[in-house]
Formats: sequence, C-alpha cells, structure tokens
Amino acid sequence: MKMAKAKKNFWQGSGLTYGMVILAYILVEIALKTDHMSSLMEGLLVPLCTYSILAVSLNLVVGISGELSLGHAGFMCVGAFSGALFSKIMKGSIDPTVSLVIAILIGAAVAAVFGILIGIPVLRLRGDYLAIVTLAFGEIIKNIINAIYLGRDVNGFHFSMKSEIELGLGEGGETLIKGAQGITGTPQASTFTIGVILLLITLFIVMNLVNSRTGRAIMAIRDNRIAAESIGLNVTKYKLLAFSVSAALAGVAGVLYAHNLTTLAALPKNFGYNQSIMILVFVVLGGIGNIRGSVIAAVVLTLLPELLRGLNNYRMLIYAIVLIALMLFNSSPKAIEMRERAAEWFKKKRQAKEA
Amino acid sequence: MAAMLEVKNLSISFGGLKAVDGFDVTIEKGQLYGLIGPNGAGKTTVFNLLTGVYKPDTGSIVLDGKNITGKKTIEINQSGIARTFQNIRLFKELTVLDNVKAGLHNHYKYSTLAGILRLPNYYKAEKAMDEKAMELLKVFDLEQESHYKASNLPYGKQRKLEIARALATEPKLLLLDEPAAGMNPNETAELMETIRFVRKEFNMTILLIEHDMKLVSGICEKLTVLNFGQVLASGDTSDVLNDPQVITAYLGE
Amino acid sequence: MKRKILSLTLAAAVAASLAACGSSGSTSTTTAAAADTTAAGGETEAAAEEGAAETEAPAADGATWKIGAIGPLTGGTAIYGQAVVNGAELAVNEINAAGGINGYQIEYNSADDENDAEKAVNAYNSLKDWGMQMLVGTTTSNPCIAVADKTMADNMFQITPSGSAVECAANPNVFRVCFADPDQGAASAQYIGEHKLATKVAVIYDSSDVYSSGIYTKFAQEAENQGLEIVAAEAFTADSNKDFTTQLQKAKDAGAELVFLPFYYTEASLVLTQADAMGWKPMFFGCDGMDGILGVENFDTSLAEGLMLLTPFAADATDDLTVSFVTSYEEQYGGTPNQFAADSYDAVYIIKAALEDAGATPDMSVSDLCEALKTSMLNIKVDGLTGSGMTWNEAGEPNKAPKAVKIENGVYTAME
Amino acid sequence: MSFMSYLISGISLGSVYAIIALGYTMVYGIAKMLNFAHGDIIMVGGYVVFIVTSTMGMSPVVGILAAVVVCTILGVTVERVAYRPLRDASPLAVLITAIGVSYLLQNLALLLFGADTKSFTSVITMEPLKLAGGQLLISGETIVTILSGIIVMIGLTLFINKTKTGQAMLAVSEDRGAATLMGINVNKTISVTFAIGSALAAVAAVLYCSAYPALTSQTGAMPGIKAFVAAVFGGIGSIPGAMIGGILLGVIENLSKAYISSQLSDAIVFSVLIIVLLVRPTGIMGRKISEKV
Repeated sequence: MKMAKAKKNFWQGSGLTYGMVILAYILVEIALKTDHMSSLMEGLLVPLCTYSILAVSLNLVVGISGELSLGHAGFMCVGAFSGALFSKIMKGSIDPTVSLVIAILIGAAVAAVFGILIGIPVLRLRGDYLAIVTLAFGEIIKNIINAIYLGRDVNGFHFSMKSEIELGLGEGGETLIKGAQGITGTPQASTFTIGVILLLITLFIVMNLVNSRTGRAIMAIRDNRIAAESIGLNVTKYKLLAFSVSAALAGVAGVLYAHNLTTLAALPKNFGYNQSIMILVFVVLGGIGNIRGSVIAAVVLTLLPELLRGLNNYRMLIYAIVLIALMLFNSSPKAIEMRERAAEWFKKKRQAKEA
Repeated sequence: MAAMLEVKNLSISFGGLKAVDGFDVTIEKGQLYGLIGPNGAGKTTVFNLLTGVYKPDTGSIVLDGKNITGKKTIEINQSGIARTFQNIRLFKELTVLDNVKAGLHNHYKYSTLAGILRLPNYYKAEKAMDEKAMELLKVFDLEQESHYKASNLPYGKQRKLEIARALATEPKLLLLDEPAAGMNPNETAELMETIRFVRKEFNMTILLIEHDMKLVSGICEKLTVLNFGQVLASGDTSDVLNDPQVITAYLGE
Repeated sequence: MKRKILSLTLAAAVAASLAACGSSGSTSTTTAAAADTTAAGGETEAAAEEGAAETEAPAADGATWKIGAIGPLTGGTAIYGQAVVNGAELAVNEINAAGGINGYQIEYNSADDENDAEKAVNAYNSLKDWGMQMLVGTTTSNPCIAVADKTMADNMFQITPSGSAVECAANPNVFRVCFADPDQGAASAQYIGEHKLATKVAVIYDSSDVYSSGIYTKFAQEAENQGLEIVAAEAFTADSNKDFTTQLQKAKDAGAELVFLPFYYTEASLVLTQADAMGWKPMFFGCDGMDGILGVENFDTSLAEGLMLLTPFAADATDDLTVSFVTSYEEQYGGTPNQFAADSYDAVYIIKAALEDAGATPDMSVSDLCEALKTSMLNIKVDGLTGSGMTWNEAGEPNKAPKAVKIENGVYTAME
Repeated sequence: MSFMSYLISGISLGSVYAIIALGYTMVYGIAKMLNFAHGDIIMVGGYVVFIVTSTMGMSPVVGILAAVVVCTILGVTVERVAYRPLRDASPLAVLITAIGVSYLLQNLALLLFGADTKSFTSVITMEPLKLAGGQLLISGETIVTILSGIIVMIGLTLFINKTKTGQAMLAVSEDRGAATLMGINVNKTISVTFAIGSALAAVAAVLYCSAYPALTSQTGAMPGIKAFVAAVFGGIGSIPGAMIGGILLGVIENLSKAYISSQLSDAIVFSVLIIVLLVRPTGIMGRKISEKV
C-alpha cells in the first residue's frame, strides 16, 4: 500500500517530468529519421535543451531558494567561455565528444566557483537589492570578458586586457580569445542527444536535491529565514549551496551553447541582462518552483519567436504582446478566478454527462 | 537540582532606549517558567536575546552549565534552545510533515550528494525522519494533516505545529512566545494539557511568555514579571500574582 | 489546482506549436528537396505559401532563383540589417524587371538574426526551409562566422555584404563585398601616414564590437610602420556609448592632431557634437562605418565639416550608378542609403555576374551552384557601387580600392 | 585642470541619470515594482519631441508639452492595462510584464519610426558657462539638467509631504493594506504615481536627448538600466537619494574612464555599486529596514 503510494507520487512528480522529456526526445528522433523535421526545428533542438537547463537551474534559485537573481546569463557566460577555451586548446588532439564532456565538467566547475565567489557577499542582500547586484555581476562578467585577449605560441600562453597587439605572440602564435570577437572555431560537438542527456541530468540533480534534506532546508529558509535559523539551519550555507549548484548548471548550459556555434562572443543579446531576464521569464511563466513548468515554458517561449518568423517585421511586436497576455492570463487574480470557474463548469458538465 | 538556564544582568538598548535592563532569571531543570508583563515590557526582546537574534550589550547567558552569550542563533539552537514565535513563523509552502522534518535536520544526517544520488543512507535517514516526525505529530494530534500545506492549517493547529517543530530539534529548553494568542478558551485548555504533557513526556524545561493569566496561573510554577525592561517581581506563581506592584503595573494607576 | 491548470495551458500550447512545426516542417522539406533536384512549378508555389516577404511571384515557366538575406531587423543594430535587406531587395527587383538572371526570375526572402549568432543560425535554417539557394549575409561579424559554418556544411554559396571580421570569409564557400577589418585598419594608417595628415593620432574605438576593435588593432600595428604616434587609445562599449567627453578630453590633453574613429556613424555623430561643444577641432578620420553620417535625419552637417573617411561607397557620388541607386532607395524606403545597403545591392549583382559567368540554371542543386559560383567568382570583374573593377581571390576577399573622401560644404569630396 | 573637466563631464552625465532615476525611484517607492519600461517611456518622449519640433517644425515648448501629455497618457494606460490586473499577484509577475511592455514599446517604435538614427536638436539654447578663462566648459544642457533635477527633487518632496495626494502616496508606500483601510483609493493613488513618473520621464527625455542627441528605438534601454542602478545606489524610494545616486554614478563612470580603463568602466561602475550595497545594504540614503521578530 505504501509502495503503491510512493509509485503514484513518482509518476505524478518527477517521473512525469522525465517521461515528458524522453517522449519528446523519441518523437523528435523519429521525425529526424523519417525526414519530417524542418531545418529550422532541427537547428533549434540544442538551443531548446540549453534554455531548458537554464530555466530549471534558475528555478532552483528563484523558486526553491526564493532569491531573485538577474545575473544567470553571467554564469552561463563563464561556463561557455571556460568550456569553449578548453575545447579550442584541445581541438584536434582529443576526440570532440570526450573533449565536450571534459569541457562540461570544467564549465560547471568554473561557474560553480564564480557562484560561490559572488554568492558569499551577495546573499546577504535581500529582494530587489539582491536582484540589482546579481544583474551588476552579470554585466561585469560580460564587460571583462570583452576585454580579455589570450594567445598561445611556442613560449606558452599570453594574456592581455588591452589589445591583441599586447599579446606579443611569436611566429605561429594563435589568438584563443580575441576580445569582443571572443572565441572562434569551437568544435561543434553539441548534439540533441547530448543536450537531452544533460537536461535529464539537470532535472535529476535539481529534483532530487529539492526532495532531500538539503532541499527541505533550502525551502524552509525561503519560507521563513528567522524560523529556519531558530531550528538550527545554516542559512548562508544552504543559500550558497543552491546558488552555486544553480550556477554550475548554468555553466553546463553555457558549454552546450558554446559547442553549438562556431563563434562565441559576450554580446548583450546572449550574455547580457536581457538574456538573464529572458530565463527569468521562463521560470515565472512556467510557475515559480515548478520544475516541469520551467522546461515547458522554456520550450514554448524559445519556439514562439521562431514560429512567428512568417510575420516578418511584426514578429517581435507580436511576441511582446503574447508575453504580456500570457503573464496576465497566468498570474492575474481575476484571470485565475475565471479559469477556475471555467474548470468548475467543465467538471459539472462532465458530471452531468456521467450521471 | 542544577539550573538549566542562568541569566545574569542581561541588557540591550536600541537607539538609547533600554529595551531590557539588568534582566536576571534562573530556571531549574524541568521547571515550567512564565515570563509576563504589559505590552512593550521587553518580553519578546528577552527571547530574542536568549536565542541570539540580538546580541546583548551586557550580561551572561548560561545554558546547562555552558556559556552561550553572544553566540549565533543556530549555535544556540544546537546547544539546546528552541522557540516558537509570537507571530507564527511556519514554513508555509512546506507540508506539515516537512516542517517537522526540517526541525529534525541536524539529527538525521546524510550529505547533499547522497541526497542527489539517492544513496542507501538517504532512504534510511528519510525513513527514520518520517517515523520520528509522525511520532511528534501524533503528540500534537496533527498526524491526520501531515500532508497538508502548513499555511492551510487552522490557526490553533499552526501554533501546535510550531511547538512540534521546535521539539524536533531536541532542545533542553523550550521557549514559547504567547502560545495561546488568538485561541478560544477550549483551545487554550487543550493547549495547557499539551504543554503539561510535553514537559512530562520529554522531561522538558519550558519558559513561556503569556498574556492569558488563566493559563499562566494554571501551569507555571514560577513567574518573572517584566515592566519597562526591568524585572518587577520574581518568584512562585501565586506570590508574584498577589504582589501589589504587579497588580498596579497590570491594571495601571 | 492552479499549477495544474497552468501546466495544462502550457502543454496545450506546446502541443499546438509542435503540430505547427510538424506541418510546416514537412512542406519545407519537400520544397528544399525540390530545390535540390528539379524545381517544378507546383512545388515552388508550395514554397510561396510559406508566406514570407517574397517580392516576386515565380516566373511563368516555374523555375526561379531563390536568394535569401540575413541581418538584424530588430534591436539595437536593426539599422544595419534593414539596410542590407533593403539594398538586396532593390537589386533583386531591378534584375527581375530587366529579365532576371540567365532568363530566370529571382525570388527573395529575408530573415532577422537580432545580431545574435544563435538566432542567425535559426534565420539561416528558416531560409533553407524556404528553399534558399544563395545567401546574401549575414550583416554583422559574429553571426556571420556562425552561419558561415552552416553554409559550409550545406555547401551553399554565401556572400556577406558587410561581415568584416577575417573569419567571416574563412570558409571556401564564403565571399565578401566589404573590406576585411585588418585591411581597413592598415589602409587608414597608410593613408594618414602617406599624406602626412598628422603625426600625433588618437583613437576612440568600441571595444565591445568586433568590427571596431578589429580595425583598431591593425591600425595600431600599421601606425608604427607609418611613423604615427598613437597618443591616446580610448575605448567605449555598447553599454556606455553616449558620453564621449572623457575620451575626447584625454585625446585633447595628449595633444592629438587627428582622431581616428573606426566605428559607426550613430556614435560618431555624438562624438562630433561633443567635440564641438568642447570647442575642440582636431581632424577626424573614419572608416566605411562612418558613411551615412550626412544622412542622419536632422543632423547638423556643419559638425561633420572636414571629416575624412575611407569608404568604398559615398551616397553623394555623382556617377550614374550611385545616383540611380540612391534615388530609387530613397523612393522605396525613405532615407539615404548607407554603405550596408550599397554592399548588399552589390552582392546581388555579384551573384548575378557569377551565375551568368557559370551559365547556371535554377534547377542545379545548392551544392552544384556553390561549386560553379566558387569558380566563377575568380573570373568575374564587377563594377558596383562600392568599387569599380572588383575581383575576388580564392580566400573570398575582394580586390578594390577604398576611396578617401572629405566632407566639404556638407558634401563628400574625393580626396587624393 | 583636466581632472576638473572630467569631473564636470561626469556631473553632466550623472545629472541625466539622476533625472531619469527620480521617476524610477518614485514609481518603485510607491507601486513597489521595478518598472523596466520606464526607459522606453523616455524613448517615446524623445520621439514625440523630435516629431513635433523637427518634423512638424513647431516650437520646443510645444514639443515638451506634447511629450509630457503623451508620456503621461502612455504611463497611465500601461499601468491600467498591464500592471493593475497583477496588483495582487507575485511581484515577479509584474516585473516580467514590465519587460513585455518594454519590448512592446521598443518594437512599436522600430516599426513606426524605422531603425535610422534621428539626430535630436537640443531644445536648450543656453550658452555654455566658461570657467577658468575658457579652460573649463559647462554646457547649457548640464546646467539646465542639474537645475531641473533640483527643482523636480524639491517639487516632489514638497508634493509628497504637503499635499493630500502626496500623503496618500506615502501611506500606500508604507502599507498598502493599511492605506486601503484608511479609505485611500490605492488604484487611484498608483495611477497618479504613474502619471507623475511618466511626466518626469518626458522631462528626462527632453534633457537626455538634448545632451545626447542620437535617437533610436533603443535609446531608453541602457539609460533605464543605469538610472535603475543610480536609484538603488542612492537608496531606492528615496528622492534625494536618486539625485545623489545619479550624479555619483556619472562621476564614477567618467573618472574610471579617465584614470583607470575606458574598456572596463562599466565593470568598475557596477563594482562600486556592489561595494556600496555591501556596506550599506539599502543604498546611500535608503532607510534601514529590519524585520520584526
């Protein structure tokens, strides 16, 4: 009896989420094998995984830990650059997939370190102040990466924060990171399969974390910091843990992103606060704290502007309107009431039918 | 009998205003001790000092022979003080069961990694926690509601859940901040029973703040009266309640 | 309950969108396949149903060329992407009116990349679904590098009007209309050195922009050879591109006689305004990105008096080609065309010349077309808006001479 | 001498941030929402002035008035349509909606006015102030911006402290529930707040575009964020704080460009912000909020 209940919980909770992802994967693979997928959709598969991972990982901070972070793209950026740099250095010397796996671990580790370094001072702040400071960190990371020049020649690595000339590379030297142009020529090792595996791992980590002693502590702190302290929960430790795990996963997404394109540059569009906000939109629209919702919202909102391409100039305008409408529909108390009434009505109708 | 809590000359001021001034109290093991006083007398501030929410300007706090003055809240909890709050502070989005399990956090351990990877000790610890938590909930007659969201509980039960959560941390001393606030006479009577039971069952030392004189005189053995941050009277319950100074402070001049 | 409903709504939305993808996916693959083998009339009509910004209906006999263009049409750099898309469209319309290429009409479509590499790949894929055979794009460097890799995988011919980073044209299937960044940087330093315009030079550049920092790097290297002293090299970023007074002040204090401005005219108009407000009047020297400054609506052109720039295109030029281009551009899109529009206009004509040289027909596969065009690109010589007698080498780089112009009395005047 | 001129240009830039931050902080303080679309209302104001003065050739005064009217109507409408239905929803929901409004305004402007940069003619005709024998120049725009900032600051403070509506705003900002119980019409008060905030955005638009005359659909985005930073710097919700925060931000930005690195000035500005917040978690002039236990 108890086992049956646990099983039911599994299928309503995390099992459904894994199932949804695996089913989507199978459907896509069938479509790919039978040539029923447009190039546009095919090209979107890896980004969909990337954004889903980002949304799930941000949900850990925003939903589970209850802190508003507007710097998630910064961690993605750090992960992307460290991972891509590794793959670029190793290009040709080891198998691209092996290189990608190591790059993912490096990206996650570097992003986690940044998460801890940033988290220690920042997590003392609350609410909107925390939001603005994380935004600031994201912008700092972007700004600094745009100023980094890194080269390699027979004498080893050369580093400069000013310009390519200052690297003073010798004969046969190669610029690895070229300021605003970033890293060019990362091997394109990201595939949909790798993306889905990473997404499943992310879901596994986040959902298991949430449903454990640690997750309970994190959520307790979110719900009431003072009470949590009073029962002996280490607020700083658990906030930092949530923050750095989230950062590490964002780093993983960054590595996946970097290996999907040959060029990696820290532009406002991909690593600026706008991107952080976009990820936040996925989280909020999918339901704060709702992991499955994050995945669904990330997929829908990434597909939406692409499916609107036929509208040409009106594309982004319509996208903005849909975004506002979705928010109003999902979150406004009136709309919720209306939806609930509609649900009641359907239920009654169904009961009437059955009767 | 040795003293469970010994507080000497505890003071704190906020912006020049002495909120607590030279507070002394000694509570014996297993005692049920009451702290009373008019609104704004500094009762909750005393609790906040005892639990490390505020750092005292002067004075010392010794718990069961161990000096805990100036320690952090979580250290104090681990040393053995747990509390409830005047304005209920539950983990609203968590279930009733998880609220208690959060209280058990420091007593049933497994690493974060074990939790993520679902190693055997995860299942073992979680099972033990479930059992222990249900046991506690049973004491407070909350086992039927164990899967409710805490915020969906009726008011009286929320107060009880807060006590259960505090007890889960296995304290030596339990601080209850107005446990009967907002309860009807029936609920209060029931609560009195529960507090008595807790003391007996867990061999607990309890310090409580209360306004309800019936409750105070009914269960407290000793009382301290606080007025304008200072101790007005202290001693056996019946003596203190008959002290003319106390009566004046309560009824006003 | 609330959450459940939310997930249900979202799930429904996903289902709907997936269904939509499925259907559009299948039609697109058929059209793409059609373009690969034989473009029969029916299938191209199916493509037309895709319903994007096509400018020309398919020719009566069915077969058409399909040219796509990519650039940022929204966001902060929309100004450049829109120019590219408009310039190409103008050329396509002209060519169609004059009978098409090798007797076949051109169908034209464009897609937005928001100046983002990932979106650019999406844009490319959507055009591929539409049946694109040749790509004019992308407009900006980073997206261009990302897309160049995809076109190489598909072996599709790509000509970028304005992707100026070296790596943009690194792949054998990619050619370029504009100058590469290092060439511009070096050419500017040479011009300043050879004409002894100044010895003390200050540079202000956008360190967050590939184009600008690329030119600056090469300029600084070449300046040394030319005996120029760079007394100040001051950066700005896309996040703080409004106030240049500090950079100007530093340049002034360092005693610069000439300020080199390797960036676009939007920011340059602010630099000129602020220098004027400071009462400082050094020589200003710009690159092709500076072209367009006279076209900024309501800009006080007297501020640009004496400004020199090295550009392959000048909207004020009086040759017939430029005059007719500028006139029809203004008629159709309003506003003076900048060099981006000119580059992409040229790009379409370059494709035309190469297709004619190869004697290609639209029924050839994308890959065959690419191979044919790669060979023909080395044979052709094109007189365009951005250079006369342009030729290309195997690296995809154009061989053309930049023109140095100076703004005098509010118009471009050729310099020697 | 050059230090003085860096300082002055920093103050000029900062005064523009300050005047934007005033509107930002006011809306935040009372409606308790980060209005990410504030910067885009400034952009709309800029286009209105541009059209009235340059395209229609009318006098700048008409342009400014038109901008104030349009922005006020726009601000109130946006609040009514997009924010009010979410009054009782999570603050994050409102934040996201504000982002949506920001995208909407930017893309609408792009469609209506095109991507081309418009050069704004300064509406300020004041001669620059020459100091130290012409070595130091303070532009007319700077002087007018600083003066306007001070006037707006004083005006707002007086309005909030002396008028009934202002008191209602204060009450709403302190405790919305209690204000309702006291018979204050919260919806109306917030509408008025948005009206004033948006009118201030129009004023900011005129001054901002006069100082930096390149107008595009993205004009409002970055100053919006910088003003937000300035408002936090000064202590969000505090009116003098916004003024001080704005000016400090401009000065730090320009001095770091001048003396440290022009490439990294953004990073430096943001780092200073972080340091300030770590030392004073509620900004320079912000009130210390402590939770009652």
